[in-house]
Amino acid sequence: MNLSRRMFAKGMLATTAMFAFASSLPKALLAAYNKEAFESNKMADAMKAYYGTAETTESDQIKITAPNIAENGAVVPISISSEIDGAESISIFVENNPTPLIGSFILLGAKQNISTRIKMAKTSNLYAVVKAKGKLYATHQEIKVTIGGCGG
Amino acid sequence: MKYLILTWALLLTSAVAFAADVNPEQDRQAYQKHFTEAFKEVPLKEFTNGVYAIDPEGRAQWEAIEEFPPYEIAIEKGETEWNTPFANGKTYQSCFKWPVAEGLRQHYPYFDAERKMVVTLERALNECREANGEEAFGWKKGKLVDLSAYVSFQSRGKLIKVQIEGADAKAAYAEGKQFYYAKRGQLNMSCADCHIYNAGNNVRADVLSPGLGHPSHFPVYRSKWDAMGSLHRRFGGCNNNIRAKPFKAQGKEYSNLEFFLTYMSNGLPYNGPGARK
Amino acid sequence: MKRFSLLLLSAMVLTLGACETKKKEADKPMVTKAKVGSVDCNKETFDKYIGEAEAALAKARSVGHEWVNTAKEIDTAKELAGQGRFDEACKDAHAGLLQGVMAYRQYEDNKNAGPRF
Amino acid sequence: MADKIRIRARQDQGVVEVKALMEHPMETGQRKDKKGNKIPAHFIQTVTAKANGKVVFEAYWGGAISKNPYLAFEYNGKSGDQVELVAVDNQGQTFNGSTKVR
Repeated sequence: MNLSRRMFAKGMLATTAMFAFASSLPKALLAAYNKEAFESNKMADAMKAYYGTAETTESDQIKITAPNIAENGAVVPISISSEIDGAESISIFVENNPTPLIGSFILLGAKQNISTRIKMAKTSNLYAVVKAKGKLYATHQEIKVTIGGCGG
Repeated sequence: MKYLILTWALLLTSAVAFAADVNPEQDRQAYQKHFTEAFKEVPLKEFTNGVYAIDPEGRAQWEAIEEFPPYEIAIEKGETEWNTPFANGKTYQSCFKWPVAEGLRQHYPYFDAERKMVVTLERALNECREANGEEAFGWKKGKLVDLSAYVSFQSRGKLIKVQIEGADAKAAYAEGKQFYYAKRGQLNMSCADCHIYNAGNNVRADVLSPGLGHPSHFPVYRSKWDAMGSLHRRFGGCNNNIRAKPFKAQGKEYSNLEFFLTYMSNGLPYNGPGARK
Repeated sequence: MKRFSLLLLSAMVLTLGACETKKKEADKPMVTKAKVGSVDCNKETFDKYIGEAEAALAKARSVGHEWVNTAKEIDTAKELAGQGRFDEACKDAHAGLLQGVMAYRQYEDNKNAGPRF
Repeated sequence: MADKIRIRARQDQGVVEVKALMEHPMETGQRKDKKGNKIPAHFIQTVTAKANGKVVFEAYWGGAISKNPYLAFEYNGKSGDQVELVAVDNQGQTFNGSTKVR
């Protein structure tokens, strides 16, 4: 009895802590996860769901650092950097993935330089889209995903 | 009884006669010479990076992963395990005469003359558990491999220096060597076919890695596995690739193979754990 | 001997490049199947084949040269025989037998394997 | 609670580079297990980064970020800044980690 009460109290504490933590997160963030965009099966649909438009301007001020041939489609290291004035976010789309929107990175004071590792189902164009002052800028690179031999 | 003694005597003489032909040091020099000549631009030490010593496209991706490699999670978990006492209050350290901070990996594999068998680091760790009344962990992945990752990390930079002394050790080495060069499986290929004679060539999109340095960086986080795995797990994968039935991890075959293969890389530094595609 | 190397060679050609991703294809040793054509098969002949196949596999296994699919081939053969599908069962038993024999030959050919550089 | 996020942060000429590694399966919900059953989706959806309590970076993710996610970003800051990361996955689990900028 004593034990279970202690456990209960502990559980309560943890829950309270979590709530306190969650409420300290910016409201905007919790509201902003765009399920529709992340679940869209076509890149244009995902873009429309996310930005309200799929129209982008090609820009050479965005740089993608990614392999031409991925060693393993499950772990493709990529970096995106850009020098577009007033950039608010950088988003990554992989055209041939089942759900093309991979992730969106919101630069709330952060610099235009992010890195992560992504999954790619097959050979595809990877698009980096930068939103700045209400406009969308994009560049892309093809990444080949091949069937491995024996690997590593 | 008489027969038994006779058989033993015969076996012993044949083992000795066999061992007389075994010259590991000569083998090692020839082996290393082959790779340094085949890949003139690659410094000897670089071979510990496997395929990334010779494949620039793969190397760039590997370096990006090394920025914050997933095996760090394994090292951390292994450290916690290492520092957690057994039920009897003793620790892993009590089983080893060398402090872990100075590295243990460089003392393995070794030939235990009394038991007439190759003892790998993973075996020593599990035997330590059993000696202290704990159950052994699985050999190929999970907790034992985390532990091995932590221990191996402490040995980074220490040189590989496998020793082969006595007829029995030489026999184990010779068996490992024969295994390495023997063709197996439905594809009729040997370890050497891929990792010596075709190192640097492609199997589909994969560049075959040079055999020199292979055992230096295990255990590895392999993207294909999405997890950590031991050297013997990888051996099993290779055998399966050539459609040969894999042997048991830590069995005689793979232990002797590890003994031979590690000896071939004597003089190179340990750099495990590693990250591979 | 010549026939064996020929078989082995064609087995290699067929399965090469199927390193691991195309498991399904590699699971079926096309060569051996193609080779076996029409065998008059019934319970009696099947029992003979499967016995030989198991012996060949045991022999290959005893020297550490078991191939990855042989045991599966034999199991499938038994399953098919259990369903009375003897024609197919015999083909699989034959495939198992051939693999076991080739695997042992492989062992013999590689007893003294060593470097060539 | 739950597993922590491992973070490294170092400053060079006024720019802090933050690198993080999170332990997470990142299941897309599209994979099947050996028995052919779908493995339920389980992936981090949001990551929030704060420097000295102020949000400097956010990320929204789908299931196509690799297992054990890696994330690196930069912001204008200084040594000694307290960097804190919070990740929340689609099952409502929260992960966090923090470090002092070197």
